[in-house]
Amino acid sequence: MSRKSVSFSIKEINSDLAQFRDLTVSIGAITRERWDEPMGPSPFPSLTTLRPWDRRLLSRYKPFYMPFCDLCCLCTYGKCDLTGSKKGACGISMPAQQSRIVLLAACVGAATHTSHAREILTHTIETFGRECKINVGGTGVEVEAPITRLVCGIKPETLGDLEPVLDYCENQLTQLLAVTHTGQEGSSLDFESKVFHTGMIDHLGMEVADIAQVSALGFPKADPESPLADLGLGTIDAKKPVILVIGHNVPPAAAIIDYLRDHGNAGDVEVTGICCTALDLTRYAPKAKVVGPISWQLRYIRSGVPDVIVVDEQCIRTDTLTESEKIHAPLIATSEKNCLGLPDMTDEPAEAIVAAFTHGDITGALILDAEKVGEVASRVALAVHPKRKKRGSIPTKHQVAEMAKKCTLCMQCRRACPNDLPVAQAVKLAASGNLSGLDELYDECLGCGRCESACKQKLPVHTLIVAAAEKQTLDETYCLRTGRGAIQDIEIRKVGGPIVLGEIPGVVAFVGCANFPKGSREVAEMVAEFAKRRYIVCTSGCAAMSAGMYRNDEGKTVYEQFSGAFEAGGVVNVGSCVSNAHIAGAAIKIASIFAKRPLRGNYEEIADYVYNRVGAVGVAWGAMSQKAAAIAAGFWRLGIPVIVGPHGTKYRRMLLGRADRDSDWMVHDARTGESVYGGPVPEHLFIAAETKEEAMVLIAKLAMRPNDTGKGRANKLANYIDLHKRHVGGMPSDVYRLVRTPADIPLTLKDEVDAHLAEHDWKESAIPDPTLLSRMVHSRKVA
Amino acid sequence: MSRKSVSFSIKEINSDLAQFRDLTVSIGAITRERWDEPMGPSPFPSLTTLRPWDRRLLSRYKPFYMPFCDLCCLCTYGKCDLTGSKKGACGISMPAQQSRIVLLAACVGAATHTSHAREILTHTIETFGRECKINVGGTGVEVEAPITRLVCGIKPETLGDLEPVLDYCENQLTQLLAVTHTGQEGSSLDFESKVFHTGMIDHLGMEVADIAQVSALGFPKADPESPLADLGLGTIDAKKPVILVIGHNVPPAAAIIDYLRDHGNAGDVEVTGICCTALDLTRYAPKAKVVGPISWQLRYIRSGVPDVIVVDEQCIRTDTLTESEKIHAPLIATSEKNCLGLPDMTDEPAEAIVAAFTHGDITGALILDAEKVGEVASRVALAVHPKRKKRGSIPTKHQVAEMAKKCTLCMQCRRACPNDLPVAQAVKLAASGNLSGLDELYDECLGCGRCESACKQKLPVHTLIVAAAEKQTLDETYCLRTGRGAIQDIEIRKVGGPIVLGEIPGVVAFVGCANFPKGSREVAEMVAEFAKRRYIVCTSGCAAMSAGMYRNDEGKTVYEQFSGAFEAGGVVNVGSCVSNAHIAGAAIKIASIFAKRPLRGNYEEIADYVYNRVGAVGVAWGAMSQKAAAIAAGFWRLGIPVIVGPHGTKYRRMLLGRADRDSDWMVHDARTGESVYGGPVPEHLFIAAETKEEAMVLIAKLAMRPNDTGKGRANKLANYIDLHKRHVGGMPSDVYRLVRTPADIPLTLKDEVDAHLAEHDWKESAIPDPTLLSRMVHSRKVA
Amino acid sequence: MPMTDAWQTAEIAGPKKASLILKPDIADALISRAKRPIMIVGHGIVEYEVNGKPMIECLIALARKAVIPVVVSASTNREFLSREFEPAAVMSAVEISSRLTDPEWKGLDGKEPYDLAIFVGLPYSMEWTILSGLKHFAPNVKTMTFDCVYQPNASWSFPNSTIKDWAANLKGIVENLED
Amino acid sequence: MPMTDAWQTAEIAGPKKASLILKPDIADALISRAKRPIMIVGHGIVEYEVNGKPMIECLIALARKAVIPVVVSASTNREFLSREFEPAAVMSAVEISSRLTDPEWKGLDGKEPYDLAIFVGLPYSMEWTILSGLKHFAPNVKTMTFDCVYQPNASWSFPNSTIKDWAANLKGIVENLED
Repeated sequence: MSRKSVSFSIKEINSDLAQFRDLTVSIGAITRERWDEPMGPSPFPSLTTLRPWDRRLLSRYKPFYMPFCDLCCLCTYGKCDLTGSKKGACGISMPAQQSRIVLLAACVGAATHTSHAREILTHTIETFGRECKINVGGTGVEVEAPITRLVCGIKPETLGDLEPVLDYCENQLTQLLAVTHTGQEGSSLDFESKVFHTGMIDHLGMEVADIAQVSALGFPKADPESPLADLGLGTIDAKKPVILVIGHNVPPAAAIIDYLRDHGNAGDVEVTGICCTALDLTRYAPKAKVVGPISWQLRYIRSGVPDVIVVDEQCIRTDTLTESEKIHAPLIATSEKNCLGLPDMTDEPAEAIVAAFTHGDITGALILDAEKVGEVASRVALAVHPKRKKRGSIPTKHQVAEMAKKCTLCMQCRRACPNDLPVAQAVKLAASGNLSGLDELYDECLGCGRCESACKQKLPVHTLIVAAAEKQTLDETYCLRTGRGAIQDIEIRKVGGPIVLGEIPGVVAFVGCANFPKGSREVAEMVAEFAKRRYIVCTSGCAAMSAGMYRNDEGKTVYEQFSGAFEAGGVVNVGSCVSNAHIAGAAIKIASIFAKRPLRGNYEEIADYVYNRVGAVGVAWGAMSQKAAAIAAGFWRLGIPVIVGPHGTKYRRMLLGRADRDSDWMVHDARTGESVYGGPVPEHLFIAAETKEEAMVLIAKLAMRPNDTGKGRANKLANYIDLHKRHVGGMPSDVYRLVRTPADIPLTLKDEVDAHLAEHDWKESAIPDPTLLSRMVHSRKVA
Repeated sequence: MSRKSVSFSIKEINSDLAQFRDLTVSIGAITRERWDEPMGPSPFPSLTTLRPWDRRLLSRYKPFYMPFCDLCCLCTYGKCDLTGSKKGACGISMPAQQSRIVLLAACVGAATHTSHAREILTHTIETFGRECKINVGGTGVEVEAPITRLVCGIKPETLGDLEPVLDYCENQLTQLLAVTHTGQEGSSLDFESKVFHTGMIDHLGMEVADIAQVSALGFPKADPESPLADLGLGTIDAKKPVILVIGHNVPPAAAIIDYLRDHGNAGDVEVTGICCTALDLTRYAPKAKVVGPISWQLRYIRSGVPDVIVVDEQCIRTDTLTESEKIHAPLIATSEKNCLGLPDMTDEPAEAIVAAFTHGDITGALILDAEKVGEVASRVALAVHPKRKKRGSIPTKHQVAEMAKKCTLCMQCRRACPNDLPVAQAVKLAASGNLSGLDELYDECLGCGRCESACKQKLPVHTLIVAAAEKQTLDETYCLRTGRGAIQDIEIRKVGGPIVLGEIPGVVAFVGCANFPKGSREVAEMVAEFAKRRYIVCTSGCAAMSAGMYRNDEGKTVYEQFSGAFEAGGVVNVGSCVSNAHIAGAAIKIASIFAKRPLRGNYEEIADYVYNRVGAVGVAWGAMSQKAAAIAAGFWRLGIPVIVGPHGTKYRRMLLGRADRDSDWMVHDARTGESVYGGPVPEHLFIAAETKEEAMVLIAKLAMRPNDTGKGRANKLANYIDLHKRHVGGMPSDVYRLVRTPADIPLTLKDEVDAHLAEHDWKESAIPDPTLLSRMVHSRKVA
Repeated sequence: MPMTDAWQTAEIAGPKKASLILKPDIADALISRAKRPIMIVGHGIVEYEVNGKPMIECLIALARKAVIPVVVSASTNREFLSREFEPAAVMSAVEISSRLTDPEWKGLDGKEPYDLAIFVGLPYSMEWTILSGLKHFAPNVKTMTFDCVYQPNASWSFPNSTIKDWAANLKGIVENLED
Repeated sequence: MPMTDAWQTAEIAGPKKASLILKPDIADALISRAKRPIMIVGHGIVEYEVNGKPMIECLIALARKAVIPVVVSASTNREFLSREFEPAAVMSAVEISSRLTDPEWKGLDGKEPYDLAIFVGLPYSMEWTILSGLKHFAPNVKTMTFDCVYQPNASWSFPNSTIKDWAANLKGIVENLED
């Protein structure tokens, strides 16, 4: 917590030196006293302030560790073998080591968002001033920064007000990272509590980043009808000069748009993007085009379409320079965090850099000035476009077949494929001139290129796949709704009741990266399924793109099929990775705006509310990164369960509840103070599903909350049972645990459910007014 | 960099509201304008500000990567096989991955020191106020914070002035950690540059921590005659109640001393410590006793001597609770970073906690209040001492032999031993009643306990060793000079010339942890050897203890044999880990005070000076931790080479120069501007030595600098050749590369050296006025 | 490739690695010796055939002969139901595995803990990590895989095999049990 | 323990592991086939005997017969000098190994690059990491160890052996070269 932020006011001074009244000096702006909500118990919580809350959750959802390696290699006493009950040289046990690695990953993720937030904030303050007002949704959004209010107990009004929030994040992250040092924390549960803390800090950092860019860069402001943007390789006019931006920090990309506009070239150049920079660029300029998620990077560059490549930060292939050189496309790096060994030309005149690129003197440059990047990228694109002639590295089909003949079926490619795809078989088939096997791989391929690295014949295996799938790539003409940012207060007011009572069966957020078990399609299918079922569906980041990459029978993407409003059946793209803060923010706002719970510095009470009442579920089907780990942890601390795909087991542990142990599910009834059974809901806090089918059933199940009314629970159960019948077969075996009163039974399924209940000796129980916090008992009437 | 720190002053205001003159408001105190030195080019450098300097060093000392694992497991696309030229799913190559892990380790290390500094600073400010003056050496030390001045360009005067320094550290660490995220930096050399930056930040954090504690807690202030303190198991009066403190953050331990003193129990209780908390406690209270470095932890606890164990943070065995329970000693955890799963009793009355411990209701408690720790630990020690009767877990010799009979010679213990010690053979021998094998292991054993974990017969192998060595442990009665802190300006003025000219053959710092290849003895021997040779020898941290754990023929430890002054032949214990800042600080002060180079925000010039002129060498013979990695990196950026023991190869890369490539060693001659050969000095920046003998020869060699005068070089060569003759045999093969003019030839070795030179067609060359910075040419006369 | 390299190249094993099932009788002996076996079946089994028949039939035969309760993950359930075999439970693989690490858990029928868990058909890396969890934290449960590739974290695994060798082995396991 | 487990339990090998020297003639063939071998000897050799003689004598015999330059780390030098064998260089193990990763480096004599590096006598984990460096970054240099324990990062290594077997092997290597 920033200790230097100072605010003092003096009513009146009379002295020999001066006389004055009502002097106020406010620096750091932690407390501009314009907020009359009383301060809650935990503003700027330290590492252990919320430990009791974490321990409460962790006593219900005990970690199941799945070590990704038997060893610890973090200090030079090691490597240490921690198999089973062996201890390391520092005394560490395997559970502690696994949770320590989770903490390390979460710290990396949160540091990434926080440092990105700092970039954005510094940039916007430099451009628009510290006093630039925060505006995330005009009058429609009164609670402008729910996480900041909740965690820090402050109410930011200007960009400058966000600085102490990041100071706090940086301070906490430094402490959290220190916890991973050799010979610090020894308890796995304390590590886990710190993971939760890191997640909360991560959400703060994300919120600051998105608030700053939405406010200052003119992004859609909580707009349910934000424009649609083009998505997919097929939407790009390759005849024009094409600029590709990759990464997460939008200012350099925005500067390209500005430069082209200011110089009358707006229509002459295609500005295309991969990953979150693409998403944020369409929020800035909806005519920019989104190529796809990170997994599209290799295929798009190798196509030769981009004439200039501009990278900023995060989730950018680290071999981009090698790839850009292959297609003779100049590369511009724009972040101190990602210099790629390039010469720093920030202080060179733009003219000189453009000349160096066009003469081929350099293949890449580091330019740490967004405006200069805008100029150089634009001018270089225009200059090199005619010369490059879209020189790509995709072979003809005949060439593919010829190359494939070198394959020895050694299987190294398949053994290197994260999804164990039948790569070798497809290559072998191609040798006979039949490229269908390779073509079929395209849709499921993650574009990681490990098959190529592994190939003993040095075949460019990934390129072969892309070449075989040429038609598919040209067909990629989709769209997505540009990120709307926050949810409006009025939307919250409208849906708050139905959500909390269970009548809207849940809020499902599809977020995160593209490490999918079977390509993007499953995300699009799940989004459509739950929107049809009248859940509120949110999307963000790479998942928001994947969701848009398929069309239904009528040729519509989910963004065209469903509204963009935060309402039953809406598909709400909040934006890029950092926009995930708005999803957590919406849950918080339900507690605050709809239920009128005090928000300020009052983390436990709000989380307790969200956990027991707001049927939100996160799905990170292709979660890959350390950021994803941090984002998930932020949701956990708020009591929101997260489902990941099968690769998610590599995050090293699950947080699973035990429905079979009734004693785990006791809650306080706030009305009576009694400890009562609240039902195994939500049953898990973090779980990896093996298939899409399993995930869908889990989503429906994990959206249940102890507070559901009969009508609400019946609605949720109807979805759960229906999904189970369709995708699993038969009635779920645990319905009897989820029905509390006859009112919970879905009308249409009454006979079946009654029979099931009879089989299980079901007995009616009361619906509690649930809380995990004993201090909430009788403390107030619950909304 | 902290952007909020604000200082404004108003000369005169006349308005309707007020009139005043000379109002100054200063918050954050970055610029109390009392320092008239002009600001240099790089105050608060960002991630890339000093990249050109780093690249200059790295072009000379290219990393040699030794992957500690063939895989990357940092994201869930992985694990990825990076063998040879294979790339990961994110495109990363093996060199980048190795340097990325080094960066991650350095970030963990620097975060640990920085968060520790924050603890200390917050504690001292709470106790003594933000306006408490910094005082590290009274009038003897004018440059109070050389690293802070150099890096930040500020001149701190009060504790409060140190806060923006830590804000900057936390901000930079967050950015640096973000660099390790998947898909960020792709160039190994840029990772390495960021490692250097992390090291510099680490040194800043350490400086703040030690300045704060020296200033506020009354530690010796740059005192060459700081008192001697007892060291070793044999110095403890086990008949008294004994408190053991472990870790790095001294306030809880200091509070124990205070409580005992204030309650008249000062003489009744032995306060003993392990690791840096022990060192800092002797700076606070010289009658406290140092047990030994981290490797003494298991053996000391199992002896049963400690009645209460108090742990704070860093390098504490994470299984301390298990071990303390075995001997029925209450455990008190005192840090948010190390909660060990214990109940938080911070808000309980001391009385109640004492009772809970003495009644055996609890075996451990978390108490996050230093003063309360002081009271509880003291009272519990007095209360449980009579009951515990020093119940340890050390078996009798007969019992050892009986247990040893279970040994099957499966060799798992030896295969688990970091130093491949013949453990199994010793146990087998013990089965026959002969404990000499076990006894012999004691001196080389690191106390990690991995042999026990590995034992299929569940023998308490480490305990058997300790039992066999009972006599040795009782003989451990040594002493060390308590940490003196900074070096006085007058000392710098005295030795600056001799060092820069080479007449003092070098400054050797023995620092860091206890992961020694052959126990502590080698450190003590090396310290004595170089002190005898009239080098200036510094010690800190665990190495400072190890250095004191042997006696010469006259029964004296090195601290009794040699002076504590920073002078030729002195053995200067600066203090704990964080006191390492004073060693770097001394090098900087030579440039600043002796050579009068401008210091403020002028990193490159000062580092260039240190690199080319100050013959300093760091030796971290048992470097184990992430902190050690960060400390080393801070020295590298200053151009100070570091030698590690054989385990140091596990840090994943060396930074080695190539003496055989003349073109690598060109420097600018500041007088003429010419590019001239500067000789392969210092030859390496980071190197692991296999044996003590190799290390000693390397120390002598790496202390050479291009600026050495003939007399100085002759002195350094005489030491180098003599050490080589003694420990290697014969004349070193590279003397001809190190002799520039006949004046460089040691008089006593003239004939031999002449013969050697003749063999190698040696030609005389000029001694340059060396610099790596072209802007330094002709810019000023060099001291 | 060597029989005991992890099938996915990078999923390197630790110091403790699976023993090999080289012949059917090894597996049979292990199954017979187990007091309380359980089988966990993932969706991957639909892709394989054992001697011309869907692999699932082989598993059903085994489960019937050796009286092994079968736990299936979601989409696999229907495959069993359609063959008139009722799995003992539908549970996600991580959930059943987490239960197995609880020495107090008395099994799906509440009787006594399982001592042998047979895995088959999960995605390779998911099975790898789950088996790692059991290797470290379920010391009383032995694990076995019936996949055709080596899973180092199991107690026993087939080596990396050709489909033919593997099918012959699997068939042998079931047939021998009849004798 | 298995012959090809890393001697230090936790120093697990990656996907690429050393082939075994099971008989002297394998090593002899490799040495004979090498155009430019070099031997790097650490201080650990003083601890071992080969058939009653100090191991160093065996190494000297080998170096003489196969004309292999020997690089020694500091304290080992004197052992060689006292036996009237002049090592080609005294260099730290990391330094000579780093040189070997430079394809431009023409060797101690400036003639041409080495293609085989034989390591012996370094501390196990130091040798492990150094051999890892060469495995990844010196594709043109094959590496071999003469230690009695398995070094997975070498190109060729003895298995974990009894001293007796290992000594017999080593003796065989030297003797065969005479023929």
